[in-house]
Amino acid sequence: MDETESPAPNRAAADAAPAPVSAEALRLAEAAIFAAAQPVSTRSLANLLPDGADPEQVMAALAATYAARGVNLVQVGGGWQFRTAPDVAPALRKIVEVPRRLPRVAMETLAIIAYHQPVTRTEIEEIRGAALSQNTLDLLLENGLVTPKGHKEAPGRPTLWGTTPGFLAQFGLNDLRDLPKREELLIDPNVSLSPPERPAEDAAS
Amino acid sequence: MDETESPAPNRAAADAAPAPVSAEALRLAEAAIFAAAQPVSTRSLANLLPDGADPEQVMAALAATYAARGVNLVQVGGGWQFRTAPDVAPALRKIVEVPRRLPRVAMETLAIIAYHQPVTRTEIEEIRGAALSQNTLDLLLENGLVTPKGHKEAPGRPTLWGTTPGFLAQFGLNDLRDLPKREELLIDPNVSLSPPERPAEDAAS
Amino acid sequence: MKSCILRGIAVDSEALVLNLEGFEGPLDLLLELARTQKVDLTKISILALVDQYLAVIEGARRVRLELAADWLVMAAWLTWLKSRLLVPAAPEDEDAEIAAETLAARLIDLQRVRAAAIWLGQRPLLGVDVFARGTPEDFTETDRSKLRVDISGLLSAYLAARRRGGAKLQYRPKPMVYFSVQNALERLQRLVGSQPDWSTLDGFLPQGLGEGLPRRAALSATLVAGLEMTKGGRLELKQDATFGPILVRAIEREAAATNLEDQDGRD
Repeated sequence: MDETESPAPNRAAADAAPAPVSAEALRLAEAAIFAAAQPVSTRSLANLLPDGADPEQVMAALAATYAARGVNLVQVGGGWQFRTAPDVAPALRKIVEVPRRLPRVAMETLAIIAYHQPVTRTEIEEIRGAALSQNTLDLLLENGLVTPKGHKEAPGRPTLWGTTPGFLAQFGLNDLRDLPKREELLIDPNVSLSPPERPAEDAAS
Repeated sequence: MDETESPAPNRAAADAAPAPVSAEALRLAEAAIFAAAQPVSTRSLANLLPDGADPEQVMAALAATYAARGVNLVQVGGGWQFRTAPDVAPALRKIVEVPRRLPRVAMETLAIIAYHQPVTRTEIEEIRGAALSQNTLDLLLENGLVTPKGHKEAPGRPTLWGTTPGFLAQFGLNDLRDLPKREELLIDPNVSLSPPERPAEDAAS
Repeated sequence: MKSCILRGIAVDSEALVLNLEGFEGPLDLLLELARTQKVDLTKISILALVDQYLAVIEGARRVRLELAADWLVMAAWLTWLKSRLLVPAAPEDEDAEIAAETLAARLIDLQRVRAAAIWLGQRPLLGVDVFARGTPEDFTETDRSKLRVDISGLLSAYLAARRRGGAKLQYRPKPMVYFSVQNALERLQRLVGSQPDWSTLDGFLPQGLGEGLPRRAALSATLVAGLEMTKGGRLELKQDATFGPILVRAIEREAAATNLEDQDGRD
């Protein structure tokens, strides 16, 4: 690395004394760092550069060239790498919306709440004929589709659930009455239109 | 892809003067193309650039900036991409692992697909007068150069094959129309058509 | 590749015979032979080409080289073509002319394919002659906060839920929730202190049971609970007549304690 001070005798083009970095060395270093999949160490650069070129000087010159550009030369992980200039990065940020579907269980639960609100968790389970997991309820809550609507005056005072204004917005409804009536929907005579009979416990209250 | 060919006439030519390209526009375009894994289309750039910046002018200015550098701005696969200058490749090959070149059979098959697409396997075999081996097809598929393009409405509904955008990018073509016309291809028997061992290196040096 | 090496050297039938397997098939060989005529491919002599090909095949047979069928098929076809081209003014003459032109056209096509492949091969190849950025940066962010739901999905989910709920009700008797012994114990413990004198067990049943199974179940549960508490020395139970009303009375605390000792002695 000291050789730059005293012009190397084997160098073809004996440059001027202050040894400005040669365009050729700059081009090689630039291309190597650009193409490499990893940060390029100064030692690797030394192997690549023409004899007599000081990697430190080359990198300093290259970093200066890129200092004001949209891409900067930075030292990371023991080597050199090009990185997008920090102030430009936000402009390149692209947000891709990938909307999620609700799982079937959540959709069914939501539909039952929409049609039967205010409704207790036990009632939802009876209508669906299956247990309702806390996860499903949490999912609907997190997405702002349902909300507690007080308590049922029954033993244990279970929470009553109903839909939110967010539910209407999500489904493009002005009003809950915009939903088709249950009677219009359930045309299969085998499907009972009223919620199943309450068990004795509820009936007792 | 066409818009790159001719300056779009429908652009509001508010700025009558050749409006010097702003440093900000240059930095943005530079960073966007640098960051992208694939060529960036002029349309994407137009969305990114500040209002009033002409993508054509910005790209021309940026290409000029990089013309003599170790990394050049080129138009490939219908978009813009930075690539290392061809003359630094021999040095870079010392540090970057280089894949094997495609064998002659694969190159000829690729050429047939490029010129005759969409084309069936049988048609390829007829033109070459030899069976197409599974290896050759696998090789082209693995390299992402060809892809199925539906089926031919003929008995057996054979698969039709065509080239991919990766084919254009791989061979530095902007468009399939960049391929020489069939009539222009040499059929002079005195010119040896045996592929030279390292054609690109010869061309570069 | 053998064919590549071969392609550079002057054609010698003997050499070709030995290197036949270096060719990609009869058409490949024909093109190589045509090139030896050193004329534009559009002007090649088909007759000379046929002779060259047949000579190579003959040579191959002489050295007893196993030949694939397509080489022989081509040889047979070329023999036919030659005979037709040689017979002047035969009716099939035109067919042969067309066949010869087709053959020449196929050779030109193949030559163009070669030229195209070479042209492609001379392009600066990405990853070999030019390199793209080794570390692309991805500024894409995925926003999965939005929901993709619609009314029809909501309605079909509702129908599915109701259908399933309905189906369960049809096949399974309604689950009856009876007043349990546990319930009866809690109720009895809570209420029995408020009645200092004998009172009927029925009086401790919960309200609104109606008649029938739920009531009988509640009565048995309460009786079992009463027996349990009697055993624990907290209650006294008596029935004056068979099927008569069952009477229940709380035992005072001190008495309860003595009773408990007696009970332990009995057990």
